[in-house]
Formats: sequence, C-alpha cells, structure tokens
Amino acid sequence: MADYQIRRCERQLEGGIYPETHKALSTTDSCVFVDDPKRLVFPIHFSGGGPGEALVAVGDTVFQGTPIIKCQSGITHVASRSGKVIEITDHAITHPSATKSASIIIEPNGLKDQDYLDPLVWPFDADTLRNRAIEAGILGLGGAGFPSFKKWSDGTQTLIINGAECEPYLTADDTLMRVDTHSMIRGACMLSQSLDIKTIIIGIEDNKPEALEAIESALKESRSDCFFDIVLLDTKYPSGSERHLVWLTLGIEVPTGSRAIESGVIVHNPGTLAALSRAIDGKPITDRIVTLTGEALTAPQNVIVPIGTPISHLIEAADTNPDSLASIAIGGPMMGYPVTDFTAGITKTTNCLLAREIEVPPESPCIRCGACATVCPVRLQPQQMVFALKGGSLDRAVHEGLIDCIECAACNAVCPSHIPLAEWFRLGRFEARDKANDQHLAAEARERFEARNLRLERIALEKEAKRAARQAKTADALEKARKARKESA
Amino acid sequence: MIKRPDYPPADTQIVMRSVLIALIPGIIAMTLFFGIGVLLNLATAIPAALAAEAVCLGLRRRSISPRLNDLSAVLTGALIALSLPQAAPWWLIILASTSSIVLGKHLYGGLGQNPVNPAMLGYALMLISAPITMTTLWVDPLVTPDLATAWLAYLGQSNDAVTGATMLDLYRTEFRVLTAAEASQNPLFTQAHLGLIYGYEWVALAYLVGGLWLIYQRVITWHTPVGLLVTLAVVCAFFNFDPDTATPVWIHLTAGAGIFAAFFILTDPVSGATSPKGRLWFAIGVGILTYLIRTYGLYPDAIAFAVLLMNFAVPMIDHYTRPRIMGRSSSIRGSGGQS
Amino acid sequence: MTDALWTIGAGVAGLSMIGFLGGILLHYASKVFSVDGNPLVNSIDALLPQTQCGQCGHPGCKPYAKAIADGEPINRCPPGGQETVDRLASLLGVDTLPLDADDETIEQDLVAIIIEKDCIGCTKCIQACPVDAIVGAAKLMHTVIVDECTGCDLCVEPCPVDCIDMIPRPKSPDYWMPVRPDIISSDRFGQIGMQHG
Amino acid sequence: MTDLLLIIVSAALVNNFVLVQFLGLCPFMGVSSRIDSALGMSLATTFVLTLSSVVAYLLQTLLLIPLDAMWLRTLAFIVAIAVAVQFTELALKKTSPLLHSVLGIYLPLITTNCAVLGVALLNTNRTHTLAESAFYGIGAALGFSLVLILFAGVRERLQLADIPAPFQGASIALITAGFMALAFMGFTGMIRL
Repeated sequence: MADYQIRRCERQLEGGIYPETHKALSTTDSCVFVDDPKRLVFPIHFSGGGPGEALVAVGDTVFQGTPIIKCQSGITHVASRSGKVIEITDHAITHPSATKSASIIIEPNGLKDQDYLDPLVWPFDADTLRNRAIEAGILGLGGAGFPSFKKWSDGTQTLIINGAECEPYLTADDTLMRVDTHSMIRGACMLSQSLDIKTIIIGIEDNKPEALEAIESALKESRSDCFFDIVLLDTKYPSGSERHLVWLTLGIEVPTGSRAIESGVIVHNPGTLAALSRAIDGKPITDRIVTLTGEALTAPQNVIVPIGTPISHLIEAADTNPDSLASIAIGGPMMGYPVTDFTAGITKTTNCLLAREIEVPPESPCIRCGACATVCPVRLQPQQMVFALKGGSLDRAVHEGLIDCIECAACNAVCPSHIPLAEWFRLGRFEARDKANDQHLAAEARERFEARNLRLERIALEKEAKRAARQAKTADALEKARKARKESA
Repeated sequence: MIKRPDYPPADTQIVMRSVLIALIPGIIAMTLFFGIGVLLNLATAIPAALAAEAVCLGLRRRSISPRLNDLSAVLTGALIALSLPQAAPWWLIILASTSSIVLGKHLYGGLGQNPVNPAMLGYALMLISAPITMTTLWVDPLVTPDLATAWLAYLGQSNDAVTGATMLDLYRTEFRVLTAAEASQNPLFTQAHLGLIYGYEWVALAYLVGGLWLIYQRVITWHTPVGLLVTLAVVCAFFNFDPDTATPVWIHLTAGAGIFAAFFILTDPVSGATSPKGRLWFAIGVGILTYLIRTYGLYPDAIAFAVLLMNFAVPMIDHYTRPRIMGRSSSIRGSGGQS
Repeated sequence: MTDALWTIGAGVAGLSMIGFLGGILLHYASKVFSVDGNPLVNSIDALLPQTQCGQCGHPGCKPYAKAIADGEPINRCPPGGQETVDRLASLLGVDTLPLDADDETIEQDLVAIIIEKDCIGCTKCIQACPVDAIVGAAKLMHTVIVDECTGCDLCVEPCPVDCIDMIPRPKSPDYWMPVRPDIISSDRFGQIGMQHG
Repeated sequence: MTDLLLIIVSAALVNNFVLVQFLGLCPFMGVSSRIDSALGMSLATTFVLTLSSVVAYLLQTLLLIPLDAMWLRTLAFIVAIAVAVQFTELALKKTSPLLHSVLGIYLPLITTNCAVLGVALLNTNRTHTLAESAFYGIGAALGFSLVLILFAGVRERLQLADIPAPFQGASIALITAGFMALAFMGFTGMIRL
C-alpha cells in the first residue's frame, strides 16, 4: 500500500467563478468503445507537437500503432486502427483556426493487426522514458497538447496530477480517474521513480467523490513507495489551470513567462499518465476518452474513441443526427472553440464535444464596471486591456498584462455587456507573439548586417594594405631599376 | 426574503435599471418635501436626454434602439434632474440634460468612452453659465409649492415665496453669525421628525435606502460610498474646531448631495476608477475636495467640481492602483516576458 | 542728458553683466554635460525592421536611424509599414505621418527565392545581400536562407540571369491567427449559468 | 509659514497658470500626448520655473533696482530664463537623451513659455520677498505639472476611445482642456491673496 493523505486545500482561488457545472449530464459509471468509424482523419500539422511530415503514402496498409506522422518536435503519431491510407489531402480539422489542412485519411479494415513497441523493463532512466514518450506520441491530453516529455527534467521535486477538471460539462478526466485509475497511478509512479520525485500531488475538485474513492482504493493496492498527497479543491473555475493548481496545492506562484517546470513542478493530466503507463508496455496512444455532452445530444456520455474519428460519427454515437446541429464546441463552454465542419477528426487533445443551443446576446459598450477584474484569476484588468485592444494599441494591452492572461474566459461569463473579452485577448496574444518574433528576427538581421559591415571593412582594409604593399614593392623595384640604369649609364 | 445575488447583474440594461429603481425612494421623498417640481425636472430631463442621445447616434450613423434601450441616457437624465434646483425653469433643465449627453458623452464616442461624469459636467456647466438660477431656485422644504406654483417656476417665473437657501447655504451665510444654539432655533430644526432635519435628512435617508439596496444587489461595491462618506466625516471632524462657525459633520454628510452622490454619482463606473482600491482613492479624493470647496470656495455644494476634478485624475489612479498580477513581483511594472 | 546716458549705460552694463555671467555658466555646463555620440540613435534603430533595404535612401537601417535623430522625416521606411512610423512618432513624441511608399509595397512580407535551375553561380547576389542570407560559392548554385531573408530585394537587381523572385514569406504550416472578435461573433460562448448557492 | 503654503496652493490650484490664467498653453497642448513626456516636461519646467523666479528676484533687487533700470525688466528676465533653459537642456541631453528628444522643440520653447515669464513678472508686481518668489515659482510649477500629467493621462485614454471623426486629435484635446478648466473653476475664491 502506498502512503497517502487526503487534505482540503487551505488556499482560496482569488477571482474565478462558480459556473453551473452540468457534469451530471454526461457522468456514467461505465465507459465503452465507440464502433470503429468508416474513416479516420489525421491532420499532419495539427495533431499536436508542431508541424509534421507524413511517414506513409497513399495506398499503404497500416496497423494499429504504425507511425504515420513525425512532428518537428520528434513526437510520432500512430494509426489508431489498422487499415489503408486512402488519401492525403486538405481536410477539415479540429482546430480553432477552422481552416483545412493536409491530413492523412485512413479507412479502417476492421482487423486487429497491431504494430506496437517493445515493453520497457524496469529499471529504466529518464532518457529512455523520454524516448518512449516521443515514440508513443504522448502529449498533454488535457487540451493544450504541450509535448509532455519536455516537462521532464531532473531536479524536479513534485509531480501534480491535474484532476481538477474545473471546466463545466467536462467529465472525461473524472471518468478516466474512475475506470483507468490503476494505469494513471502506475504511470505517475513510473515517471516519479525515473525522475526521482518523492511526492505526487493529486489535485481534485470536491465534486468528484467517486473518482476520489477509486483513487483511494487503487492506492491501497499499489506497491509504490511514492507519497501521494491528495488535495481536495473547491469546485471553482479555473482551479484546474496549471498555474493556479500549482499555487493552490503548493503555494508557489509560477513567475510570468515561465512554465511550472522551471519552478520544479510537473503538472500532468490523468490521461497523459495513463497513456504513459501503457506506452511503457509498448502501446502508443491510439484512443482517448471523450465527453459527448450538451443539452442538444440525446444520449450524453463518455466514450473511448480512436484518434481521428470524425466528429459526426461521435454525434451519431450519442443518438443524435449531426444535421440537426449547426456547430459544436470542442473542449467545453469556457475555453472551447466552435467547429462547424463535422467531418473533422478528433485529435489527442479533444476532450469534449459540447452540443447545446446557445443564444449570444448582442454586445454593448464596456461600461468599466469591473466585474471582469473581480473574477480574473490572475488579477488582470480585462476592461482596460480590451479598451486598449479595441482602440488598436497592442503595446498598451501588453503593458496592462496581456501576456499573463490564461484565456480562461471567466471574464466573458460575467461581462454584463457580453463582450467576448477572451477572444480579444487570444488575438492580442497571438499578435504580441508575432511581433516579438519579428523583433527577434530584426535583431538577428541587425547582428548579421553589422558583422557583414565589419567583415567588409576588414576586407577593404586588407585590400588597401595589400595595394599599399604592392605599390611600395613596385616603387622599390622602379627605384632599383632607375638606380641600376643610372649606374649603368 | 429574496436572496442576495452572488454576481453583479448579467446585463448592462439591468445594471441601469437597478440604479433607476434605487432612485425611486429618493424621488418620492424629494417630491414629498420639495414638491412636484422634482417630477417636472425628471419629466423634462429624461426625454431631453433620450432625444439628445438619439440625435447623436443618428448623426454618427450608429444603431439607435439598442443604446436607447440600455437606459444609460435615462439614468443620466434622471441624475441631472435630481441634481438641479427643484424650481428650475424648463430651459435650464433641457440645457443641462442635453449638454450632459452631447458634451459629456457623445463627443467622446458615447457610452463607455467618456472620461468625465456626464451628469456632473452638465451640472457644472449650468452652475458656471447660469449661477444665479442655479443657486437661488432651491425650494424651501417648509413651503412645499403646490402644482400651480411649481408650474410657474417651471415656466421661468421664479417665486421667492417657495425658494430659499439650502441647508449648506444657511450654514455658510446666516448661521455663521449665530451660535449653534441660536441656529438650532431655525424652523428646519424645530420641525425635525425623529431627530431628522425637516426635508434634507429625510431625502438623504431615502437615498441611503436605495443605495444600500444597490450594494445588496451587487450593482455597486461599498468602496465608493464608504470612501466618500468616511472621508467627508473624518475631514469635517478634524477641522470642526468651533461649533458656532463650522458646519457640523452630519450636515456635511446629509444636508447636501453627499449621500446621493456617494451612491449614485461617484459610482458611475465609466468615469470613475476601475479597481476597488482605485475606487476608494477616487472617493477619498472627492471627499477631501468637496470639503475644501464647500468650506473655502464660492460654491455651497461642491460635489460636481470635486467629481470632475477627480475624473481627470482617474487614469493616474487606475495606473497606480493596479493589483499585482499573479506571477509578477511588482504591480506597476510594464510588459513581462513572452510566454 | 547725463541722466539718460547714465540710464542707458546702466542698462547696457546690467545686461552685459547678465549675459556675461550666463555665458560663463553655460560654458561650464556644456563641458560638464558634454555628450558622446547620440544614444537616441540606438532607440530608433531598435524600432526599424532591419531589412537594410535602403529604400529610405540610406545604406541600411542604422544610418537612417541617425538621419531621423538629426531630423529626417520618420515615414521613409516601407518595410516597417505604418506601424513603424507610428511607433517612431510615439518614441519621438511627434505627430505621426502617413507612410511614404506606394500602396503596393505596403503590408507585404516578402522573401527572395532563387530559381535554382537558372542560377549560374555568379555570387553577385551574395555580395548584394546586406544580412548574409544567401549562401553558395562561385560557379555553384546559390540559395536563400528563408528564415534570415529580410525581403529587401537588393539581390534581385544584380542577378545577371534574372533568377531571383520575391515571394510572400512562407508561413509555418501550423501558423494561424484568430479572427477579430468584432468581425464574426463567435458562438463559443453563450451566457454561462452561474451557481447560486 | 502659512502664507508661503497659501502662496503655493494659490499658484498651483486656485490661480492655476494653465487652466485659470491660461498661460503656458503651448507645452500644455504640445507635450501632453504621453505621460512619460509629460512627466519629463513637468520636471524640466519645475526646475526652470523655480530657478528663474529666484534668479529674476535676485536680478531685480541686486541689479535692476540699484541701477534704476526697471524698464529693462522684461529683457533681463528673458535673458535669465533663456540661460536657465539652456542649462536645463544641456543637463537633460546628457542625463536623458531620449527625453531630450521627446521634448524636442518644447524644451527650448520653455524660454518663451509665458508661464515662466509670467511668474517672474507677477513676483515683481506683487513685491514678493525672495522666499515668496521661490514658493510662488514652485507653486506655479506644481500646478503646471499637476494639470499637465493629469491631462496626459486623460489624453492617453482618449487616444483609445471611439471619438467621432470631426473631434479626433487636437479638437477633443482642447475640449477636454476646457472641461478641465471648468473643473478648476471649483477652486474659485478659495484663497484671496
């Protein structure tokens, strides 16, 4: 039995909101596989891990687990079912950009052919684990899709399992913690042991008693010597944000512009750890749990879905006709984004499909009431930032702290003028990033330009010196010749 | 018992409507003590404000109905109507109301863009432009005018019988030469009900009720009213050396526009400071300036000037009261690193 | 008469004295506060896009920065666009000017690309590139390092076989930019119901 | 002591040079588009104002009155102010070249800032003593700085506001300055000196 304690979080999230969670809608005790879809879609550049390249060609036969995409960061994505590559073409993708992008389309053949990796045998070191994560295509499954292995550095003291799942409607992590508890605990222990981490914190909101029970019983069976510190959090949005979870559980404020890892903390989604546990056994990520929810679905539930499954297939799996929906929100009501083309396939970061009728009230001018500022979990002044952005001054918005915005959209929820603040901030952050990039390039160009000028100057000086030497030589020779002539004369 | 909401109203229109509802007790009390002129003021100022708003929006080719429906112009009109003298002539009311909307609001781009409080701008403009009208047409609550008298005053025929010096005026002029005991022989004091000065303090009480309801509804926070009233009280108490010449603390708080301003004028979110700390500083500034101008200046009630002056300081207050951003070491530092 | 003379003399003497004292003070002040170079140039240079394209009429960005510090108009930098003009105006506290450029050249982020089959390896473009973004050797094919190219198009002119094209800068395949929220209304958010408890 | 304080308050608020006496409007409109430059300008002006009111007093009592050359007053004061400004400019160029460039033409123009000459002349007109002159200068400078910085803050906000096209830029700034003057009328009559 692993040592563990359960404590209530002693800190209070500053700001934040208490949205209606709607979690009962999709909460089910079991979680089943959906039927295999007719085709699977794998965007080459948008599967997570940065732009990639296809490792297969049209007509190739792939097995479940065959690598098909290799990203620039090294992450490999695999086919989630065996079948045939029928097309590589621009296809709708599950991404906020709502564009079409090059994708590999696979038609599953229903066979159970598998192409897995060799299991790792303990003891292994962190590098082995890192390589395995890359091969198995492990990304943060919570939604951001940050390549997990980049977080694993030596000298880390704490691993936090982010089981907060504060976003309304979502129950994917809750379900995973209930049905796949052992994998999650095992993954956490393996990671901790290879990185020599002693304490594992599980941050979990107090609205998930079943998951807590499952974790407790799994820990009682576990033989790990890690210490598990289970922290019960208030059900308040956004306590599951990485920064806020670190502060709530440890009291560490991650400084602006750095990640939790730089403060010695790793934060992982339960799904990531469960996937890691399977990857150690040789099985890359081929499936994930997705919450199908929202009032517009007939049968909301959590299902295990092969990566690449088209959204329309999942809507049908929830007993609903895809044609009856205009759009579907990917990832929940707060931080999600709309997708209208349901042929797009889900990716590793798709945790929820939310279908509901929503009425968007017309936007009215900001009256600076400050409601957004009172709920901002990073203590920003959203009203000032949006005033600057709408007025066209990105610099002013950055000055007000735009870079610190976590885009949690709590401000949107309370704004009496119905201003889409978080959208403005996302746009602003993208623009700020582009601008910073441009400035970086300009600085480099300046350096090269100055280096070149120095070089040209040096070459010119050398030439001048050579010319002078040559001239002197010629003059010398002439002088000699003249002397010789004189003498001879 | 209705439960207190956990969040501020979810719509701008509801915010404005709540403030209008909260004005009702004050309006009733004012009508009771100062006569029907109050209602005439309202009935003139609100349509004038709406018309000005509509014209401005039309000139800028903006959609008119959503902005009229959000009740912000109605509120501005109501506030200016309640600030003006009760026996004010119609032209003054219309001028004040339209200049509030046009100069105070739409020159700067309409709702949410104005740096100064429109109602107080309109009031101050009138005070400068028509000082006699603005200072002599206050109704004496002891001779509450009937409808006919009020109507005559509305048409511009002032009637000395019903107008009189306001409480603050009395303290600045008549009571200066009287001892506190002599001053308390004034009918306004002798006719006090339940210890509340006739008229003025009852109106203040009514506004207080509305204001507290606004706080209860989370439409406004406690920072602004508490900041103003406490500052005013503390500053008065501090300088209140001689009871025979100085205006007493409670008069400062209740006899002028103190309570009304604390809950309804200073709480205008657009022109006020935006963070809770900033609001506190804003209100403290208004409190100090109000006392100074009331005591040493020419104008008996100084809230309008104090509010305008502090409005101009708002960008600075906002800058220096910005809370420390999570993950940063200091609050006023500019841009941080890139994420 | 003498009175008037005395008055005028006193005035002249007084003013001369003031002028003399002031002159001495300023003389010493100018020694104490003498400035080497102009640090302002670096602040201006930091805002310029560093394309080194010479479209401003100066051989590079730094010389233009110097010229601005000496009072040249701030709107002569087409690659920087209106945004750079605005930022310069803000830095220098002057009124902003409209960008002095053809409409075509504004808002275009271009890079040079060498049509490799046509390249004869003359190295003329390499010599022309102000930021060393072209690699290659004599008689061998050259190529542009796209990430380092500033799009100044100084290499296009010298090419004897006309094998350099300017193309829009290729974006990373996963590049995207959110849509302005006031252009489309997103259906991402309805009103979130709040728990009242 | 109370008198000196009253002089400061009077010069800074009640008889504010910019908003009540309408002196020094050129830098008030010119250098108020950004808070940083407004801060710099107010520092420079404070320095020049204080310095020049003292120097003007000294010139007056030590030079002009003994020489009986009061008719040279304006001329002499302008020379003194010019020296003070020139000195400030040299110092500023060394210590903060950016600010020097931001203030640009407005820095030498402090010389012709009528508020500066106004303070010097008003000092002599009111037969202030040395201390009174200095405090009057400081008060005037504080008032100038206060309104300049507040105005710059408001203008920074106005730059982002959705101002109707005909009023953008200088016109809304002038209107706002007018409203500010209106607000300062609240101080009228507070101190009669």
